Formats: sequence, C-alpha cells, structure tokens
Amino acid sequence: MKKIWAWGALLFGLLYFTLPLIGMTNFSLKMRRGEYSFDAYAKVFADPRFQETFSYSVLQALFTIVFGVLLVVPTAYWVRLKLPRLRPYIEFITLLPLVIPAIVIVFGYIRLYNTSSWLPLTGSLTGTNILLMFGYATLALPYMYRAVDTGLRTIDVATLTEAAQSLGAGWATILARIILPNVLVAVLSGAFLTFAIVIGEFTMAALLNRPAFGPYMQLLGANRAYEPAALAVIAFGITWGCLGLIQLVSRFQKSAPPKA
Amino acid sequence: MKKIWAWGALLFGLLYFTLPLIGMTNFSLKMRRGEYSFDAYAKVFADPRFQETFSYSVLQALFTIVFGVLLVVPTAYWVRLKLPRLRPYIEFITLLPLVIPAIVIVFGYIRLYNTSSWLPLTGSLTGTNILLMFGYATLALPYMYRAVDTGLRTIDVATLTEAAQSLGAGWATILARIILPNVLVAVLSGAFLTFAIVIGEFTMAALLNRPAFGPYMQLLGANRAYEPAALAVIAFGITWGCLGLIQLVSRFQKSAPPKA
Amino acid sequence: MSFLSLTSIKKSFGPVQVVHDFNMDIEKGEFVSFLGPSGCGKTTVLRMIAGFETPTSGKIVINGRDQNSLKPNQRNIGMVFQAYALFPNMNVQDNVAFGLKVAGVDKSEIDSRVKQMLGLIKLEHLADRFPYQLSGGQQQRVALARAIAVKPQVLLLDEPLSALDAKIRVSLREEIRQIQQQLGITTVFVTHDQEEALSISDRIVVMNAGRADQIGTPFEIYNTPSTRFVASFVGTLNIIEGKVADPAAGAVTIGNQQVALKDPIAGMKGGDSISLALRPEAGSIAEGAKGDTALAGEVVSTSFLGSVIRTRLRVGGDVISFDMFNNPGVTPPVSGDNVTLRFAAKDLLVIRE
Amino acid sequence: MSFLSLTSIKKSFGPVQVVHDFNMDIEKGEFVSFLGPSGCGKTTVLRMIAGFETPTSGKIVINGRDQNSLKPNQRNIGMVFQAYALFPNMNVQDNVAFGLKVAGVDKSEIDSRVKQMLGLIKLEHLADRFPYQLSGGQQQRVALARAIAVKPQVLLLDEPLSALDAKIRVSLREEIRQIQQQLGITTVFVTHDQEEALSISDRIVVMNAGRADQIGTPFEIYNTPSTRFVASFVGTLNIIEGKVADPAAGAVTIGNQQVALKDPIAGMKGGDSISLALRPEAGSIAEGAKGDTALAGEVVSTSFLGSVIRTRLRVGGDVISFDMFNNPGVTPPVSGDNVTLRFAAKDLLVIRE
Repeated sequence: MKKIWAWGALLFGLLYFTLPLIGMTNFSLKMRRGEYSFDAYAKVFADPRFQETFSYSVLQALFTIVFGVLLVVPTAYWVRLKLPRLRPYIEFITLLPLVIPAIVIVFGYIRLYNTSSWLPLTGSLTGTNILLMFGYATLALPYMYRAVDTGLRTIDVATLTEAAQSLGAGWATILARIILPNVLVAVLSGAFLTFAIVIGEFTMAALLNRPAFGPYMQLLGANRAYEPAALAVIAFGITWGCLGLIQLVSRFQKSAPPKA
Repeated sequence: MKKIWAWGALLFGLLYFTLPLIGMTNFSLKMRRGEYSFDAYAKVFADPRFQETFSYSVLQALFTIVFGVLLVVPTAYWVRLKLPRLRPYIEFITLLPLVIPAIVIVFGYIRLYNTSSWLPLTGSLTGTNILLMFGYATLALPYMYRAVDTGLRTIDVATLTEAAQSLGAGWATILARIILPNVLVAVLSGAFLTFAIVIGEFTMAALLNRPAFGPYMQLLGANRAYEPAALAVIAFGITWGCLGLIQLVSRFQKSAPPKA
Repeated sequence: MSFLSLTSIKKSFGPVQVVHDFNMDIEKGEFVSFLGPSGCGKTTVLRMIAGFETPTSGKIVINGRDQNSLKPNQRNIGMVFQAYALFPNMNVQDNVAFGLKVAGVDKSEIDSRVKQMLGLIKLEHLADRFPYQLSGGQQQRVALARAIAVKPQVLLLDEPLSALDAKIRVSLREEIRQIQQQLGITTVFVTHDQEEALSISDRIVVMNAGRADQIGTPFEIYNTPSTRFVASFVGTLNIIEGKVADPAAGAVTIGNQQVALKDPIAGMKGGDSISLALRPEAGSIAEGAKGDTALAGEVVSTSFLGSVIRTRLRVGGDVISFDMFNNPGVTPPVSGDNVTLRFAAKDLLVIRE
Repeated sequence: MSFLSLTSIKKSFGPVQVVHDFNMDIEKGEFVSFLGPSGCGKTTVLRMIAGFETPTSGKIVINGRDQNSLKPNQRNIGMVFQAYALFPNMNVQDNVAFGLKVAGVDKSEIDSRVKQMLGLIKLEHLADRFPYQLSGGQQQRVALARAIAVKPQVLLLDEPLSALDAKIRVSLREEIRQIQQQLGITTVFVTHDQEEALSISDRIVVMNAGRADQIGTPFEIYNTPSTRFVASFVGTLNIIEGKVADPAAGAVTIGNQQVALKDPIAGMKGGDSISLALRPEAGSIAEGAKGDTALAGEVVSTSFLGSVIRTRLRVGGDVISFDMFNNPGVTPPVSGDNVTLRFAAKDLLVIRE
C-alpha cells in the first residue's frame, strides 16, 4: 500500500517535469507540416546570431567560473578554518543575490560605473563585459558557495590542514594539493550551475546591451514558433550533457580519486 | 598578515554586494531635484497597479508554498527512509528546473494544456492561475527540496522513525509530531526563498499573461527612472525582513525548541 | 512455555543470508545478551523481534502471540538505540511521555508515570532540558526511561553503550541491569563487547556468521567455550601448539618441554600436532605459586594495565600472555627474564575442530 | 639538558585559563603520556608543542632551539590525530610520501623511505588503496607512518586510539610502542584512558584542570598517587570512611569493625573522621588468603568481567569493590553472602587533602 503511494509520487514527479519537455521536443520537430523533421534545428544552427551569442555567453560563463572559483574556494576554506563563527553571516551574504532581483544589481552597477563615475566601466566594451561578468558572478555566487561549502563539509578541513602543516606544507601547497582536489567535484557542480545560469540569463545582458544568448532566445521566442522550441531543446541538451559529465566525474572520483 | 587578507576578502565581498544596493537606494531618494525625499516611494505605493499585482503575487506565493511543502516534505522523508539509493536521482530531478529555462516549462504547459487539449487549463482564469502556481512550484522545487533535505540530514530520520514506531506511533503521528517539527526551520527557509522567487518572477507570469508583480516591475523599469529604484528597494526590504524573521525563528528554535 | 521464543529464524538480504536457522527461548524477566563481532547478525535478529525487519522464514512468538503479522507499532516493545534517538524537538519529559500520549493515556496518569520514570533514572531535575543539552550518558538514560514508560512486553537494547566513554559505559550498564531486575522486564541486549555481555547477562548467545555458536550463562561461556570461535572471541585465549608425546598419559611436548594434561588424549597418536588453550589468568610466576604443571619461558614484554599486569612469555614457538594482579611490593619481571609459569593441568584445554 | 622542555607554559582562551604553569622535561627517546579527563588541558599542551596554539606565556624548547617563533610547518614535528586525517584524495603511498615531497626529497629516496615505512606498519600490500578503502586501524597505522616518514624530532599522538574498537585499540597500542622503541623517537601521547597510558608509557603526566597533578612512571602513578584526584582517576579506588580510634596505634573504626594501619596516624586524634583507600586487587576472600588485616562484609553484587570477577561488598556505610581472577573451579560469591576480605595493612592508605 505505502509502496504504491511512494512510487506513485515518484512517477508524478517525473511526469511533472518530463511532460512539458516531451511536448516541447515533439513540437520542435513539427516544423515541416505533417511529418517530423529537424528543420527547426537546422535553421537555428545556421543563424549567425545563434553562433555569435552562444559563443559570447560560453566565454562569459568560463570567465565567470574562473573568477568564481578563485573567489569562493579560498574564502569558503578560510571561513571554515579560521572564522567558523562567521559562517552563518557569510552564508547569509552569499544568499543575498537570490533575493535581490538581478534588475536591482544592474541598475546599481549602471549608476556606479557610468561614464561620469570614478571607474567608467560602462564606457568601453571591455569594461561592460567585465561588469557583466561581475554581475553573473554575483548571480552564481549562492550556488558556487553552497556547492564548495558542502564539498568542504565532507572533509575535516581543520584537521587535514593541521596534518599538512605538521608535515611541512605551507598555505599554497595545502590549498592546491589538499583542499582543491577534495572539493573538485563540488567545484565542478558549482561550475556547471554557473554555466547554466549564465547561458540562460536575460535581464543583465539585455540591460547592459551585450549580445548574449539569453536575449537572443527571448527575441526568437517572441518572433518565431518552432525555432525557440528547438533552441530550448538544444539548451536542455547542453545542460544535460554537463550533468552527465559531472555524474561521470564524481563516480570516477569515488572509484579512483585522482593522484595529487 | 593572513588575517588582513581574510578580512580584506570579507570587506570586498560585502562591498561587492552592498555598493549597488547603496547606489540604488541613494538614487531612489533623489526624485525631488536637489534634495532627498520619499516621493518615488509615495508614487509607487499610490499606484493601484502596484497594490493589485503585489497582492496577486503574494497570494500565488502562499499557494505555491503550501503546495510545495505538502509535496516535498513527505517525499523527501520517504526517499530518505525507504529509497536512500534513489536519493541522487531524486536530487537530480529536483535540480532540473534550475537548468530548464522557465520559458521551456511555460511553452510546454501552453502546448499541453491549451484550450483544445484534454485538460484545457489555459481556457479559464482559475485554470491559468493554477497552471502558474504549478510553474512557480517547479521553479521553487530545487530550493524547497534542498532546504528540506538538508533539514532532514540534521536528524537521524531512520532511527527516529523506528523509535517512534516502537513507541506505537503510526505514519501520520510520525510525520506531524517528529519529522515536521524538526525540519520546521528548513521548511521556513525554503518557503521564504519560494516567496522571493515568486515575487520576482517575470517570464512565466508574462507569458501566461497574469497580473503579477514581476511584469509590473519590468514595465515600470522600462518607462520610469526613479520609481523602479524605489520598487527594488521595497522588494529588497521585504525579503530582508523575511530573512530576519527566519534568523529569529531559528535562534528561538535553538534556545527553546517548540513543544510538540 | 517460554515468554519470547524464536523458532528457525532465517533472514536473507538479497542473495546474502545473514541469519541461519536461529533458535532461542527466553524466559520472562530474563536478561539475554547477543554477543558477536560486527556483521554476525545479532542486530538483525533484534530488529526482527522489534518488527523492523521481516524474517525470511521462521516464527517469533511473544507471550503466546505470533508477532509475524504485527507491525512495529503494534508489538508493544521497548527499544533503545546506540544513537539514543531522542526526539530533538521535545524536552526530556515529553520524550518520556511520547509513547503514553500516542497510546491515549490520561494526562494525569502520564504525568505520574513520567515522574516515576525520571525518578528511576535519577534525572527528575532535568525534566525540562532538551536532548542537545544533555550528555551522552544522560541521553541514553532518558531513552531507556522512554522505552520502559509504556510498560513494554520486551525491552530491546541495540549496543546502547557503544557511543559512550569507558567510565560511563561501566556505570550505566550497572544501572541498566539494576533497573531491569527491579522491574523484572524481559530484556535482549546486543553488544560486541564481551566484558559488557559477561557482566550483566543472565544468559549470553555468542553469534558467529549468522549462527548461534553457544548459548549459556556468562560463567559457562567463558570457562567452557564450545567452539574455537567462542574461546577466542570471549576473553583473551592463548593458543599453544605442541606435539603429542604419549596419548595414554596425556603427555604433550611444547618446544623442548613436556607437560602432562589432566586426561588422556583420545583419538590421537604420538607425534601428532595438537593445539592447547590456556587462559591468561590461569597461571602464575610468583614464588610458591600453586599448580601441578610448569612451563619455562623468556619474558618478551610486560604491560602495566593498572590493577593487572600482563606479561608476554615466549614458550616454544609461541608467545603466551598471562595476567597477575598489581602488587606494589613486587617488581614485575622485565624483558629477557627467564621465569617459570605454573598452572593446574586442568586449565590446559585441548582445542579440537 | 632534556630534549623537549616546557617551561612555565600558560594558556588562556579569552577569559578562561586552560593551562596553568605547566612544566615538563622530556628526554630523547622517551615515551610520555598526558593523562586526564576531557577539558583538563592535555590536548592544548600538545597543540602548543605542535605550534597549532600559541602559549599565552612560557617557553617551548626542542633540542636546544626555542620553538615559540616557529610556525607549525617549520617545527619538524610528527602528529597523529584521533580522526586519522589521511588525505582522502591520495592513496596510502602518496599519503606517506606527502611530507617528503613537500620537503623536496629525491624521488628515489622517497620511494625507498615510503617502502620502509609501509614495511614498518606491515601494510605494503595496501600501498595503492585509498583511505576510504581501509579500516580504522589501518588508517591510523598509515597516519603513523606518514608522521614518522619525515623523521620528526618529536612524535605527537592526540588520542590516536579513541575512535577504534576495543580489540584493535589494544593491538595498535602495542604496535605503536614497539615502533617507537625501535626508532627511539621522542613521543608525547595524549589519552583519557588510564589503561592505555599505564601500559605504554615510560612516564605519565596526570593532568587535572590545567595543572600537572603528578608526573611519574606508571608504577608510581598507580601505586603511590600523590593526590586524591590521581588516586581516583587512575584505577578504581575504594574510598572507605572511618573514625580514628587510636592515632598512636594506627587503629581505625570502620562501621563496628576495627582495623590497624601500618603506621601511626600523625596529626589526628581519636574520633576524627578519616578516609582510607583500598585498591580492588589488594584484597582476597579466598580461604587461606594471606593478609594481616580483615574486614567482614555482605556481598551486594558480583560482576563477571571475564578474566576478573568484581564483587561489591558492603562494609560499614560504604560499598567497596574487590577483584579476583576467574577460576572455573570456584563459584563466585552471590548477593547476600557474608564474607571476610583479607589484605595487607600496608595496602590501606590514608587519603588526606
């Protein structure tokens, strides 16, 4: 009796998420009247705007990830090690971007870094790109910090640090050879989420007027019928691929952790 | 030396988040030329559209929270208790909404539940509202599930269940008297995040054409200068208030957990 | 008829059979321990009595009533867990009252019963505390009070002392035994600690790989182990390898020394290899020590354990341990000393199998 | 001059002073244990030697060199933790090699040193395993090998056995002691387990509330405790309350019985209350037991602990324990028996303070 309930709930959950996806995929294949085809996909891939915006967003995502890792891993490590009492506050701070609408962040940036300010970032393309990257990093921070912090929780940071110290290791060695390898999977999963967020983000890129993938998707969605469906399926495929990769990595990690 | 670095990083993090907010607040107070005033706020509060959309979104948020709690708490409990091996997969499923763009979910819904389908939800206002609530629940699921699952991790679900069983308790008693009180803080923090998400959400409400707060904010942002800033500060104030409340609750919980 | 009876219990998890044909009858008011290494199936048997696992086959009867069809919450069994398992959202009082509330007992009766239970575990003054405000030992006493508050038919304890410090472990086990005797409650206690089992049980079941190797009183289990496993798991047994010199006379050669056993050696002939067992407390090297048998050896090391001094002695090809009480007036032997260990011939057991 | 010397060490965490004026000199190659209950400051002293905590005042000198200004990674100290603390991302070999790699030792020398270390802990066959694939005992042996691979000046062990099972605890402590003696490495061992400290140390420091109550060999600590705390923490001491009958004759009344101490009681007069201590292994109730002193009492309970049987006896207003070795031929006394406990007058110590 109870088992049926549980499995029923599971099935319901699965349907809840997969039905829209199936409907979407089905629709994206129907561009040619009366038969299934990949026409919509072909159109999307052939569009130079697709290639341009997609590669722009991927690049932005990679920079965001690198910046995020360099910022978050040492910070989270240091907070766990030396400032454990500040942990709730840090966690609170990292959660702020979830509750401050992206629009607020961008408006703030624009006011702060406009062409007449002390640091006129919005005055140049590079500056705007950097600003956008900061914005993305802010959006991704809750996920990245949570992921890394959860990763750090699985190891005994304080004792491992002391063990490495007593063996003569300095801070750089400890971070590079002990801490980072042990939170690698966590960092990867944070990186993947960051990737997904940057690829899909609309508000910031639009307000800063950069040619990102999110505004392109929105534009297409407003003007075409089948292409946006194809696009959504593609986006989903990419993220799904990333997820699969992470699962693989974490399984590999378990059966044979990498040598340091 | 190292301490200075750590505190510097902390300060940087704080500035990183607070500077845009300060800039925004400052700007929102400058509607009256040459002096600070609350004119922008007065305008926002006086706008009937503000009241209408805000109360609509609050109502949607409450329904979403109730639905989410009823769906997630028993499921997460059951998975931890009876299907621990399925946990990674369930977690994976609950993370899907993070990586499927909201636009995909809505398109899927519209295709599935349009007026010519077996369940024409989009045909009526109530149906569309319900559909929007489902959409919100989907968006909020990763946060709600994570929060509850993290809450469940802090207690030994299996042993507490067995202890309660051996004392004669059935499933309803166990869920209501043992499990729920112990994850209450987690549920509250999930509820709060859900609230913040629903209040700020734009895409779904816009595509389903419902009078929600997100589209209103977007509309105001495109047409006015000072009001959106005021609006953002208000939104931030509300969420900040919720956060404070949660901190209070969790502190209260720690010093004197509620009687069952 | 016995109060709790387990008949032909078998249990498999998938292809792995963890309990093989387990049989046991427990009398009303008896304190029985399941003793064995981890993975021997002792906890699984306990959990089948509680109803948390279903036997693959076999019958569990308590007080004449077949339990197989009953759910855990219908069995009226008290359970104490290694991890305490107090409800974190309730204070001590509410934890103890939980089972009574669920059973729908009157408010006034609950209050008096809870007060009585807290008196039993001597924690009346902590009634309003929450679990996280208690030490491990206090938590486990509350868990015990909670389990017996509902007057269960049987009390099950699953390694209740494993998570506690050594000194508290000893004092709490005495307290458990005392409360159990006072209430006359039928109790099954699971442990991997032989001293624990020996010190508080009426009877012990020594389990090995899903089977009951031996069932008996602590004295029987320790002094007349029926298998090699029981002998080595319960206590610290010395195994000495020797060769039969004269089976009829019970004479055995160990290294270049010869000793005489109490009885003739049946079924063996001269020159056969033979394994002998000697408990560490059976011998003495003191001057004028009693004992009709002697083995000379060289001291390898001496460990001062407090009230007992354990000396390791090389005899023939083996190193054997023996214990003596600490005596401030006597200096223990040191490594390299040659000493003679004396013991009674009857303490040298032949290990077969 | 001693190899490791701690002079006037004090340590406060905020307003709480956890170590008060700690002084100790340790010789090269010595094995010293810090023994005490949790919170006594023993781990804090150890962590100050390692450099993880900075003394509020005082001086730490190793091999003639002041350590106060050195960081933990400059002190060349080997440390073994209760939680093993193996690096989860490295296999056994890489864990042991870590310190050598950090020190920039040649690849070939690292290999031979690691091989040698793994030989020492008898885990050559597990060189490629990862920590999570090892048992607790194996992990702790690897941690030991890792700590000594870099040839540290001093080896520090912080409750290294607390997380392990009883049987492994005993065998690993013997292994640690053996390796320590083989390498002649100066070692400080922190524990709360008195048997552990007694069995492997050259000297023991018994700590109480941030102070060293007594420093001495295990034999001294156990048999001539200098404070009441040491007496009760190390071993299981019986405290018997009595009244002085005749100070000059050393006569004391316990309940309605009178015993004579070995020496006259200085500084007390007839009728004064007096506390006496008796170790549980000092007495015997066997027929023909030796001992010039006797106390009659009623048996309260008997615990069978394996090689030892512990009997609790009501004498006057106190309950005292005494131990005897298990003997299959002798039935232990049962509750309610009246017996006479005999012991030597010199074993009955007067506790002052």
